[in-house]
Amino acid sequence: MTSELLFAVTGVILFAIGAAGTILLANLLRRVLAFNIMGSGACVVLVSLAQRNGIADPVPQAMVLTGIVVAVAATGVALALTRRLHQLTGECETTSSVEHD
Amino acid sequence: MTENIALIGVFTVPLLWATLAFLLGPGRGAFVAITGSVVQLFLALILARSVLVDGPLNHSTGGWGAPLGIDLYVDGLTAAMLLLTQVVALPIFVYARSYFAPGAHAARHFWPLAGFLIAGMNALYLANDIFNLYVTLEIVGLAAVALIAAGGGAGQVAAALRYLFAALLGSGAYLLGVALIYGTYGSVSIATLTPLIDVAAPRVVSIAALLMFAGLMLKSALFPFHYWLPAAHGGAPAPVSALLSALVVKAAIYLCLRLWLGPFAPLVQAAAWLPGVLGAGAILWGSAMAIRTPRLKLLVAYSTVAQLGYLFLAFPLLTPGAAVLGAVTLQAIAHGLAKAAMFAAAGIIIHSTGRDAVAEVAGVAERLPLTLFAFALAGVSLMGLPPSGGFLAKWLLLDAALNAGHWALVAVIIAGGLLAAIYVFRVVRQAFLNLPEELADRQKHTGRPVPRVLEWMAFGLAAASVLLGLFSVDLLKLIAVGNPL
Amino acid sequence: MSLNEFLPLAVIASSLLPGLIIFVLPERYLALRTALNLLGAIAKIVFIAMLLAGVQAGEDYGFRHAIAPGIELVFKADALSLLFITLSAILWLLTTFYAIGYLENAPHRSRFFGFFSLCVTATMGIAMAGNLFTFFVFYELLTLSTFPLVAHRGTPDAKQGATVYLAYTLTGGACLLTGIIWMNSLAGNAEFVHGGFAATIGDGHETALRIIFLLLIIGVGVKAALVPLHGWLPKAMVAPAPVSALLHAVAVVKAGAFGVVRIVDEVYGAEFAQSLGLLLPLAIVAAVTILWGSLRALAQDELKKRLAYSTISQVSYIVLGIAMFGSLGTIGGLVHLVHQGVMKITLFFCAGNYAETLGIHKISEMDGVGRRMPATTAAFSIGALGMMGAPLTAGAISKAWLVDGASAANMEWAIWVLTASSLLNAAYFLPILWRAWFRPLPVAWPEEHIPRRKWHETAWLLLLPPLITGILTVALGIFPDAEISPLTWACFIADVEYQALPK
Amino acid sequence: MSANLRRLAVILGAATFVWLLADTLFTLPLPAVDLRPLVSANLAQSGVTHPVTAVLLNFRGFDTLLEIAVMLVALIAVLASLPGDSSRATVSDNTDDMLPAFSRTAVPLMLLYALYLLWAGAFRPGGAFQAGALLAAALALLHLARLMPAWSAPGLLLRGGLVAGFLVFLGIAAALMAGGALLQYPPAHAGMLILLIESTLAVSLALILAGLFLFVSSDGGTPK
Repeated sequence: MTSELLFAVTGVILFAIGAAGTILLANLLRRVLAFNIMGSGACVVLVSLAQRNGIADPVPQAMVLTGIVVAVAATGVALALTRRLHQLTGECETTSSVEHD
Repeated sequence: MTENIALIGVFTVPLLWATLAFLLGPGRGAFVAITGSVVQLFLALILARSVLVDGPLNHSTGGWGAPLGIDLYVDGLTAAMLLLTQVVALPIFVYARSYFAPGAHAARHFWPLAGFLIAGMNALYLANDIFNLYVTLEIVGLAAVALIAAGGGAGQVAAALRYLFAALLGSGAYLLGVALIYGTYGSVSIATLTPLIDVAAPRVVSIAALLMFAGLMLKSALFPFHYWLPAAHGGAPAPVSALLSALVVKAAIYLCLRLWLGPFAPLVQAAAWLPGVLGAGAILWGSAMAIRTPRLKLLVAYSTVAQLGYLFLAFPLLTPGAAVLGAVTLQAIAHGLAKAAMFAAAGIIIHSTGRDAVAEVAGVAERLPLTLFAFALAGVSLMGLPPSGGFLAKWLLLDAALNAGHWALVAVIIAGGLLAAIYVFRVVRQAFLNLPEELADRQKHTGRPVPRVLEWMAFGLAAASVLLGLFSVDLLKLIAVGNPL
Repeated sequence: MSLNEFLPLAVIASSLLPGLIIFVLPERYLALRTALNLLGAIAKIVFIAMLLAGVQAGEDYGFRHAIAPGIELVFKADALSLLFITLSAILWLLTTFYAIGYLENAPHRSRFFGFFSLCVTATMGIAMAGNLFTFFVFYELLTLSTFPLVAHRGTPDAKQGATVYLAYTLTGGACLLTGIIWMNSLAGNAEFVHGGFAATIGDGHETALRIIFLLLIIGVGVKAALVPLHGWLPKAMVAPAPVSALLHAVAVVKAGAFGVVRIVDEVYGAEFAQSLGLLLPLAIVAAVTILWGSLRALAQDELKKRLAYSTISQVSYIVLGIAMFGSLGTIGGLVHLVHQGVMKITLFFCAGNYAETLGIHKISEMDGVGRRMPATTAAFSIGALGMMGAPLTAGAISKAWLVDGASAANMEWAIWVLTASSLLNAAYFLPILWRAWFRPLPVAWPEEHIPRRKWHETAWLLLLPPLITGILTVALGIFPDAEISPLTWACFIADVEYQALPK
Repeated sequence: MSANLRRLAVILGAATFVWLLADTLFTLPLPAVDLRPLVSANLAQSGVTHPVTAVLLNFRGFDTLLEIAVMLVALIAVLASLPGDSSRATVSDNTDDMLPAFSRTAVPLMLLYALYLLWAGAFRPGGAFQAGALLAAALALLHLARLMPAWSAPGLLLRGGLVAGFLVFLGIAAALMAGGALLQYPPAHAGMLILLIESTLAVSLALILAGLFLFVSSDGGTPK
């Protein structure tokens, strides 16, 4: 198998790990990290699959650049909210109760 | 050219006024927002008219055209959703202007965020490019999260975070799907992909489709992915809840519909029963929770979970030749109007009683008749009773289900209507009770006087959702333009 | 828009518009509100008079509005609808007078009269509906607009009664909706026609059509209070007297009975329904309801409750008449639709007067009330005698036709049912009359609101309506076949329905 | 469902997902559409010579426009999430002098390099985002070195800086409707316009990225 495919599979694995983390972890900071891993996994797949025959494709690269910026934005929001929650409750985990007020 | 300007304006105008509102500073910008929304409504009407007359419309940004560039595409469905968004947004903004107390912390960044939210949705309806759709999804998601969290207590921030992670998980899955599609076909333009994807497509395409649908269902809070919605929509300030419940969830569902009927149509027919089953689950579960919760806004939020179920319930009926798309879109529109009205009314009631509790609604029939009337009218549409838009949609759905011999769907739709009646009248009949003394005294302190404009906005939205049921010929004609059914 | 399109709309608008305006009127605009109400009621009667003349001259009136591709609101003012709307319109006018007197200085009158007008509007729509879709639209509108009136008092048992009312009617509505959509999927959005359209659906669907019939009858049976779907009616009596009078004696239950007529005669058609073997079960249900209602009425001490059960029993006379295969029964049923309305509203008016004037709610409190309120009690007595079918009252006429219908359809058992019911009526009405007229006056009335003055047993607005309907009851009994009496009109309808005048 | 069971289920699910997906990737045919020739064919009219920049700001410029909107939304979201009462922005007393000394020399170099990246973007890897990121890093460094206070609620000037890039981009994009379509650059002026957009974007992005960090650190961050 080509190195691009290797990258692609790695991307898939990263995505799976990240997704599982985002679902399972309780601590919000860890979930933010997990989400970033997930996102980068998707980006790796996007770039590597697109250049399976070796030659770089600028379109997915540009899209990945966009994806990264979007991920940065989301991370910023997530961290700010986590920090706010920490100020209010002193903890970094979301309770799952709906009635919570 | 006019329709092209309308097409571009419908998302550039809100982008502009959102930025201006931010520039003006915290709490400012209501005026630009409302002015802009009037313009948007006008543009959306121009678009709808041109689609109805000259058929679907395509706009290639940068003049390159797909697959190199990004295309924007308007057909009847798009035009209808654009109309819904502007029609709901305008009164809700007028409502919000009087709802937020001056200097309220929740209001400091409401206008710019709301502007980006609307712009993101309008762009989402137009984009004909699965990667561009990803970006629009993120605008909508982040703006929504911020609106929920703004100036709220721990409960709101926690709800916002839960929603944020649900949204991120969803868009992550969607993005991987896009990556796989691009890797397989070398394009992200829906127009380019649709002819390429057929039943013989490699299995990776099915996986990609699965990822994208799963992500979107997570964002649209389809049962059992609804866990984030009640707290988020029930906890936010009333105007925000109205925007989220009426519009934002619809955006993700619209996208499901687009992909379902468009590029992935050859792959999904086999799995059509799945969204149907989940939709049925949503209707029953959401209604059951709405019947039980003691909090007023939470009741309305759970009713959203239930009502969204109808939209997915229809997926098994979306077979070529059926007019179900009209019914689905009509349900989306009717629910949008009704739910916005209901959250607006709930906001007023809570504003005047000072407590978010169904038990405290007693006496509202006497104090706020117009608000209660709005709540009840919206309820009529949610229950699917005539002559509301919800009724017409339900009628069309039942008709389709019966003709297709799907008796289970018929049963669920009928049952859903009755359950809705239970939770709507839980509130209405409570409102007719005379207010007990002790509550009256307490509410003197907790409650605040209600500006009339709030009541009229709620009433207007509710009335629209009911009248929709009497004048839908053109709307249904519009929806039918250029859709593959 | 031609006159033939305009009139049906005008009939609806003449109560809809006043209603909507009244909603936004502030509580204190008493005069304006009253003026609007009466103006609407009178205008409606004028329009209906024009319709009556036109229909007799063979004109046909209709209006249609497409609300979605293939779905139309259709209004038709045919002979049958006119029978119902004329009754409702006249009684609405009287009840409006009555309600104005009854609710003097009561709170929330804007709300009350607003929804009151909406109810009448819904009744008009039901009467003139030209297809099942339209019928359903207004049928549910009636449910919704009645709810606030039942809950009007805002007491816990008002809330309770309203909840029960909704539970029954909305569930019934769901059955009706299923049946209607099913029927439409077989017959397309077919419109009501004399002789029905179900027969044209063709063979192979008999079972489906039987199930649909069941669903539809359950749907309308709830409002018609057929046993066992009658549970809401006694509970709904918590509503103010005018509501009980107009709605639960006339509009709501009659809407149900009227629905039965439409379904049997103009959806299925009597012949086809008979051939499917649907009429006999219906007749049996009606018979059971008649007896059960009368028996339960015996047991009630609360006056309004007893009247409510009597309503349950009496309304099924109509259903029984329709279920008898043959024009005589149909005529009997249709005539009773009108006569029962006039008689029963008299009784409810009087009951309201007793409660308002002397605070009497129980029959055991009615001793000697005849001497305190002679006029009211006279009206009450006429209504009661009419219910028993005493000669020279409207009741006698309809019962006579029903009996003839029964024997013509050789359903002797039905005759026995009718006789038994008459005896039961006597059994629960005569004691009341005896108490009222012949028992000595009590030391004090429960709570006397309106003191007696010379020639003035109670407020005029409360007294006049029952007197008028009482006189009407007698008039209908003495001149049954006047130029334009319910009877002649019913024969006119049966004529088009069965294409043969009854011998 | 117990936590462990749930964990197990998710992990197993993830594993099967990887297996299923990877399996399909090995047998994946080459794409039917190939954009590379299209890109190189139109590079000449795009106004820049570096294909990625051409895609970012011209071919798929609409993506980038919305992406800036995402950044702005994120920034406003961060501002909205701040507690209402935090307007005090303090520089705590300087503890060590190592970091400040380093930053004093590093920051000017970073500025210089950011300018280079911005200019280079036209024909080789680089551009507004890279430049902006570097500038933001410089600002963050200054704050960490306690040479610059954290930012409190932004004044008009700062707000202007934050949105300038987006407004310019949006304005040009809309103005280009004259050419028939959103963002339809006239080939003659494409290069100049893109440079204008990129330079304002670089500044705004720098401020936004820095803001994500500097606004949040304006409050103590300790539980009340």
